[in-house]
Amino acid sequence: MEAVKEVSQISLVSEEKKRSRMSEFWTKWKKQKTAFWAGFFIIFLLLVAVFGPILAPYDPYEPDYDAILQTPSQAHWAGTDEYGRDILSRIIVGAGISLSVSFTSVLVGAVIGTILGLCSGYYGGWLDRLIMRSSDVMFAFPDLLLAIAIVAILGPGLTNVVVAVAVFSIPSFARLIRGNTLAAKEAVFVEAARSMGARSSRIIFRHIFPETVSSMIVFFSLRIGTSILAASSLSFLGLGAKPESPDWGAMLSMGRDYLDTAPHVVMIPGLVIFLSVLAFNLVGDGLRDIMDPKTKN
Amino acid sequence: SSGNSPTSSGNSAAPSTSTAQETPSTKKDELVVAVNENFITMDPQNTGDALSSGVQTSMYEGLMIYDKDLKLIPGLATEYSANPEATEYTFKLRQNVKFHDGPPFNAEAVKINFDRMSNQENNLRAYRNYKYIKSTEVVDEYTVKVTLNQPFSAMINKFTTGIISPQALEKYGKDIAKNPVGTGPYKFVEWVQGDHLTVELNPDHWNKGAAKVAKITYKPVPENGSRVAMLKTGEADVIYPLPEQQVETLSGAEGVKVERTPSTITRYVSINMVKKPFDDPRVRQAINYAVDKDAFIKVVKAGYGAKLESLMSPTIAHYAKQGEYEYNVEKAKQLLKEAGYENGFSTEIWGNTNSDTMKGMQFIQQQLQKVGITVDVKSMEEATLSDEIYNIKSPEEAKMQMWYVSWSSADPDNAMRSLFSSENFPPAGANTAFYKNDLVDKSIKEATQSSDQAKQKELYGIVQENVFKEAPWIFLAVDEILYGKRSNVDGVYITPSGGIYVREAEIK
Amino acid sequence: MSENIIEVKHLQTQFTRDNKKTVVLDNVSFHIKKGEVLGLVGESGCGKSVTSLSIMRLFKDTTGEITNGEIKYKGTNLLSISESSMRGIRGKEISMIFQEPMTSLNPVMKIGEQLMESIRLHLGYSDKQAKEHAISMLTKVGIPRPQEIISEYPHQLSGGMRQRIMIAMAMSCRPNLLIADEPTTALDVTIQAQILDVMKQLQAEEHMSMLLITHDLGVVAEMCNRVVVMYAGRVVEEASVYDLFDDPKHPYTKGLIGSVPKLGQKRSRLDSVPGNVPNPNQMPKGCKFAPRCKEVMPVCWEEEPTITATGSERFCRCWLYREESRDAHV
Amino acid sequence: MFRYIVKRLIGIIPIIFIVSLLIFFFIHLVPGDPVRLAAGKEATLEEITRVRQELGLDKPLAVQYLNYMKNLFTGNLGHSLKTGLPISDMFENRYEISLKLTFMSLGWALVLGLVIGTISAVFRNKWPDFLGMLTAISGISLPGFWLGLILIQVFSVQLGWFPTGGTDSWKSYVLPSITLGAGIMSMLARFTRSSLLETLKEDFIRTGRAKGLKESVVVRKHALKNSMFPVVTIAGLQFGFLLGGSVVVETVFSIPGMGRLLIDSIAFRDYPVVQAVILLFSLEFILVNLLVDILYKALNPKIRFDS
Amino acid sequence: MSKSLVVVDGIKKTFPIDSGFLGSKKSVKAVNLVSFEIKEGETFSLVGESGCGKSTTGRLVTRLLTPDEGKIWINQEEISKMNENRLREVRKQVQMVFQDPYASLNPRMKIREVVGEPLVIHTKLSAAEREKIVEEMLDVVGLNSYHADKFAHEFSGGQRQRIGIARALILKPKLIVADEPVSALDVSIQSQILNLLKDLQEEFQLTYLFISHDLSVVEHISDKIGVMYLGSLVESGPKESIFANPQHPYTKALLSSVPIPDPRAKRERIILQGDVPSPVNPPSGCLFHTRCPYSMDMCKSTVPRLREIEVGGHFVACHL
Ligand SMILES: Nc1ncnc2c1ncn2[C@@H]1O[C@H](COP(=O)(O)OP(=O)(O)OP(=O)(O)O)[C@@H](O)[C@H]1O
Ligand SMILES: Nc1ncnc2c1ncn2[C@@H]1O[C@H](COP(=O)(O)OP(=O)(O)OP(=O)(O)O)[C@@H](O)[C@H]1O
Ligand SMILES: [Mg+2]
Ligand SMILES: [Mg+2]
Repeated sequence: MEAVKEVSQISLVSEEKKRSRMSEFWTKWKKQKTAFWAGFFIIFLLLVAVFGPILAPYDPYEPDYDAILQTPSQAHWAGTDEYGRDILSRIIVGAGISLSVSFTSVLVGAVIGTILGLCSGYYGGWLDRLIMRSSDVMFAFPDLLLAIAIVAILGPGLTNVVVAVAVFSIPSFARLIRGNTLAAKEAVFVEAARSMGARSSRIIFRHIFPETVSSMIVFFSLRIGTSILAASSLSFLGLGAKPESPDWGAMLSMGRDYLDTAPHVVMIPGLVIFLSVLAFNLVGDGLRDIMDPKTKN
Repeated sequence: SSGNSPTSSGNSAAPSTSTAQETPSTKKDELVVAVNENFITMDPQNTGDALSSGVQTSMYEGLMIYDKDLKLIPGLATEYSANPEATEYTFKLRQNVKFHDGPPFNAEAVKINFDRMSNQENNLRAYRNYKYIKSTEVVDEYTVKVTLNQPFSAMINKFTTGIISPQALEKYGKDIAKNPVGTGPYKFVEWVQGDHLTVELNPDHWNKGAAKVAKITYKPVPENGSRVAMLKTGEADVIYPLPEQQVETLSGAEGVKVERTPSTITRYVSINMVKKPFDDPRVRQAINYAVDKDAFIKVVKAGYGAKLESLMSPTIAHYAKQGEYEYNVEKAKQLLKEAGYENGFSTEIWGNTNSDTMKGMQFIQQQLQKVGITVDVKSMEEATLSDEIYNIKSPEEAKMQMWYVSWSSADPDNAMRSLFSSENFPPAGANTAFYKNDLVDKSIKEATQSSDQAKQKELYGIVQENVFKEAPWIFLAVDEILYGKRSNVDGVYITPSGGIYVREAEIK
Repeated sequence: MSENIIEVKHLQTQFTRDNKKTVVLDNVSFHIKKGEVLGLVGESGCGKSVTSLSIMRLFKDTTGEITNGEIKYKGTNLLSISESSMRGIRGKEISMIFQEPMTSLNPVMKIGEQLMESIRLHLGYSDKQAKEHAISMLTKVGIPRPQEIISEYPHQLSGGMRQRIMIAMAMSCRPNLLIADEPTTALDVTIQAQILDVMKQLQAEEHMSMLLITHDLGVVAEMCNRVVVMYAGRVVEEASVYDLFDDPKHPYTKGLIGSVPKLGQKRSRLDSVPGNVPNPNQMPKGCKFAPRCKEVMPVCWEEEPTITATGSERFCRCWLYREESRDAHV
Repeated sequence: MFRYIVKRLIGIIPIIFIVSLLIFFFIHLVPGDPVRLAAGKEATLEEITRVRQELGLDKPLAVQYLNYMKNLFTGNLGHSLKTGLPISDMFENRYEISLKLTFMSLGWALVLGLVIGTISAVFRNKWPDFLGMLTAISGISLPGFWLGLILIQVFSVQLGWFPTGGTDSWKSYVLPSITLGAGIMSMLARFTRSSLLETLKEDFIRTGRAKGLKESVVVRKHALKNSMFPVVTIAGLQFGFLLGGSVVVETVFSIPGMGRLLIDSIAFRDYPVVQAVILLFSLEFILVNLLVDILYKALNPKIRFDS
Repeated sequence: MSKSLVVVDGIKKTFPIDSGFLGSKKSVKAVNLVSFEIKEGETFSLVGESGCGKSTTGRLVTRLLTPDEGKIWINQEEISKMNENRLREVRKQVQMVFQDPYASLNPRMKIREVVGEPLVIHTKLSAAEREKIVEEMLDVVGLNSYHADKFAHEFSGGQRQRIGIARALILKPKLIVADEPVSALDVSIQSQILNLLKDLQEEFQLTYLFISHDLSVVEHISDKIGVMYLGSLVESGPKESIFANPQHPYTKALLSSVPIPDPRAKRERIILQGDVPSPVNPPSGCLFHTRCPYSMDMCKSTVPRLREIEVGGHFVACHL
């Protein structure tokens, strides 16, 4: 009788729990006010990125030499650029380019960095030293030189931006994951798995890797912000996307000559970049808050 | 001695904007010139970039001098004569000229300098021109005779190279590049690497009183916006170059003046004539018709510039206007059709990573799109670009199809021989269009061998006519030199070739 | 009997988590007499620490708040005085020792400085006097080389030493009441014996009252005069130490005593209390102990028993004893 | 301690060696020909060959590397291909400027970062926290050159408070250091906040409160110092970043620092200068990290000094 | 009597520690020349204060650590130098239960996966077969299949420890090394687990290496006891003999320090002076001499050997 009572009580709990793993996240997420709204903004951005070509009121590539550098107006909500192209349309279509560039590059960086970090942290010894020293060198190595080399090898275009930014991301991810791995390696349940006779591969992927996922997600979202900035800095140095492409960074750097005469050409893409990066950072921060058990109140 | 009274203050501090009060440059007797790049060397005989030589003109003088309009005027030589074959030049030197470090300027000094440049071992940039010198003779204290080993009429333009104090050459050796000592109106004070270079008025200059500013500081300020901001705040008194886009804002600003001069800089797209479909002159002409030069100047150059109506700037001697490929999309299409490219084709255009270049390339892309030519814009970092273009073994190997570029030259020889003579195909030279025309080759050669101005004019005319007709380029524009000054600055000019002319500098 | 130094009445404390309020202490009442050592025992999470924090009003940076009750210290209700008056009481009138000697000292501050901080604050001593006082306190708690120790950092000392420092710190302003929250739980038995020894001595010397929180019945038996047993945020039994061990009343107390393996007592099986402490958010409706109770009756599921006196100075919260006395305890 | 430092210093040598090797071959693999760039567009083939010989760039790479290392070991960084000047001369002034810029950026970033971080932590989840963290996140979300250009517009052109750039006085450094320091300030603020929040949960903070200390004393005397260790580490790491990461800021504010020298030299394929700069950066990066380690340990009483 | 399942002979384990700042290498002698023997079906307990090397010994026996010196046999097989592959076979026989019932369960795995993991590693059973065994096992430790789909954090400490025990039992091992399995639990729960461990021992003929710092618990569960101090075994023998007739002064002090939950219990307290020395700089001679009330001169210089003082295997390492 009593046992039944206890059990039924627990099963009740578990039903609730099962349903709640997502909804628990949701409740917590709703409480992260800034991150919550930033998340909406990102979803909005993603929608724009996907449906950009449909949404854009004008052809983002179509010049109109009779309407150059027009300030925002009824016809052109964000004004026109130096060729008379509609800036709003360019931003909308550019969202897809900018976001996919940063997303892909961070993804590539994260995958490689995570593998390196896991191996480095788990096996230690010379492998660790090799990977860590290499990442030291990477940190000290000028980004620009690397970017030039990559552009030289791959030719100009978006791929090289992706590769360049990905390469810059690798050491950071490797370090982060290594740190997490070192901590997770000491966890008692990892020792328990070893005592059961589990192989290294099982320990790494089944036990350690999941431990690193949450900080990876957090870092990932923060890093997307950084990589939007990095890509636009590459444009600033003339190493980014194709000049005509409405990539945000390119718009920003091409427009900087007009800061005085037609500030909207710079300010609007700059603002869009700022807001997007901010949103990714806020979301990253929010995720960190709810994923890191330490910061639980 | 400078005739400026130290109390004639306040004029640059006057502008009503609250900006300029304290900035050091507003002290009346000092001029700050902001330019867009770093200076590389102060050895006038080993200088390749316009900016370094622009700065050097304040300290160094050649036997001949370019004035602010790029006219040759007597410098350290008061007069000269050449034989008709253009192989012998005799100079009468100016007397009572002293180098900054003391010793007098004389024929011996000229010889030492010329010998230095014509000696291959010294590996100087100037060797390129002075290699034609067979010998330099000191006729007397103030007369030198230079004998060339072959006729070279353009040589007179090259005698503008600055003359270095032999004593300083002795003293510094290679380090003369950091310690310039010449005869010019300004003396070298200091050069802080990467930061600034300062010169002060030379009280013993032979043309004393022409320059009136006690001190000039040259500063590299690479970012356009910053340079303009400096002019506005009064941190800089002269800025060059002034980006076209910024002119408008500055024109309204108080205390600031925008100056324009036609430049020697031609802006064009070099077309690889070896490559299909550009081997067909109709295609090249079509492209020329397809590009609206007025729009180019309006959009890319913000309205500052002139259409390029020959292969060089009208400021250069023996310029012959050729008219223009008037913007005509129909005609372009027609020509393409005749050439068999009714449906257009795809090609690529190369250029460096400057934002101006990228702008220009995009413009070309947009224009050619209208006649069905799809252009892929590839901007490459300068060094990579030059590697791709010049480091090739034969014309067939060249990957370049179109190259958006500019060229600046001070004399017709340089403008034509380097770019259109068939001996100058890369890697040997800069004829990146691989333009080859025997008549043109011959005319260029003959022109260099004659000191007869009329004949030169005729020969160079032939060259210009042919080249323009065959369209190895998209002829776009002649840049305007745009520079900004504080309105109280006088007598400072940027020459059409980008030199900084301060021989009459004055602050009012 | 002598007067009460502190009286806790109907104390209710709650925490907020995920917008849900959880009552952690409910209707907790007890008192400590002058010079008496009161033991507070119970399982982990039953609210022992929260009780002590409530007395000290140390809920900064947590979601905890006291929602009801009264804590009378020498006649004044600590819950109604201002925060600054409360600061005057903390460390001077009532001081506290915590469980974790390893982390309860500031790792980057010298021992002496940490001791002198409260001496200067509460006793208004000069630096020199404060230092002397600190050294004398260290001597009292049996620290060798006190002169040197004061300029050392906590990490240079062992756990036992650190706990002595904590004791010295707590005693340095001659408090009337010392709250010791599991002072020896983190220590080894031989060290625990040393520390308990020191505490017992000092308590007797200073004739100080003490609230000793522990879950170790052995420590209670050794140190305390009177014991309060808590379960799930409620006081379930209160008795003198002898009564409690001789004749535990509440089934929970009985189970607790029976669960402990005792040295020299050869039993092949231990009595044990089945089940677990209920989750604070899913407390049973009636008696909180009902699901685990061996003597559970139907009424236990329905209604929570009140605390009732079962003898002189003895109270118990259980339906088993409601016939014996139905007088509600204050 | 001495032995520790010596050991660490010796450990630097192989890293520097690897870095130099990497850089050397890497930069030579990147397309581009310094000779062509040095000789100019009009250069003849003959000229180019001559210059190539003079600069020693005609020799096999391995030989060039050996020569380079030989020079390096005698403390000779070589001469710039572009200007012909000794590299040490080119560094002199630029390095000083870069250091000034770095220290100023780091300085205000530290002060402001700590203040914002502390305020945020103390008032967590209240509006000062919200404001502080928004500032901080904005700081890392702004494209550097955008921020720089805007600062120039507002503070130089419109208000005239600071010069637009240059290196004339401390004022010239204000805007660039703000631009450069913004990101770091943000990071420090965030780190300070989270570190302080962690510390405020520590047991010894409760001990301090139980003593009857004022909250301000608890934060200042007990919490802050304990929160500083991770912050110091971050600050140190960022120092390395600052030295190398200032290219954009140096460009915008026309500051002739090491960053610009590096990109100019890269653009020109001025191999010796690029090598020297990167080597210097790597060395700095390593040394600063070493210094941070030492400082960290020296500041932290938990590290024993027994002999 | 039955044969020996575990034989430990003179094992040593030293950990290098990076004292960092000075760069000087130091080391901790965590386990120093420890020998003991556990018979099949018996419970051998290691007691001692924090840091004395109990867990390290436990890890050596399971070969989570490799001994620097000495030999370990399990079931007549020498495992101290065995390679990973063969070790995996041995590990089927030897399972562990850990002190911290929360940390030893992967928080991201369902209980079903946690308990079934040894089966995944060592058998080729299908998921359904595994599930069946897991549910049986949960039943054995007093849980049931309702619990299988939950995560560790949804359980109380006692339940988690039951899960840990179920996982250790699932391969039907011979030896269970239990490293302070009840120290983190409340007394009321602790007694449940102790009872469970005893029941299981009977049911499955288990052999325990039981590690604890609590003498009362040890007395309750063990057959034999080893007392450790600073990495060394100072006294070992049958439970009765040790408790009735402790020989080593440390054992005596330890016994007398245990608080007895009886206010009327009167006894002589031996209160030791000073603290446990640091294992980095252990004292010379007898490790205990710094705190020993009976310390003699020779204790400072000579290391006492473990000698048998009573037949039946009561050993002590003391000069007295
Ligand atoms: N800061 C807090 N925030 C939320 N809940 C808390 C907090 N502190 C304590 N609690 C809750 O209050 C209840 C009582 O905790 P308390 O610390 O008083 O237990 P305890 O009896 O001292 O246990 P232990 O023996 O483990 O110290 C627990 O359910 C706990 O979860
Ligand atoms: N991996 C390790 N690296 C360095 N030192 C270690 C390591 N593991 C244990 N030690 C040291 O070895 C000694 C013995 O540790 P061990 O964990 O075996 O003690 P224990 O008796 O289990 O203590 P506790 O009761 O605290 O669990 C301790 O001084 C400990 O600091
Ligand atoms: Mg507690
Ligand atoms: Mg242990």
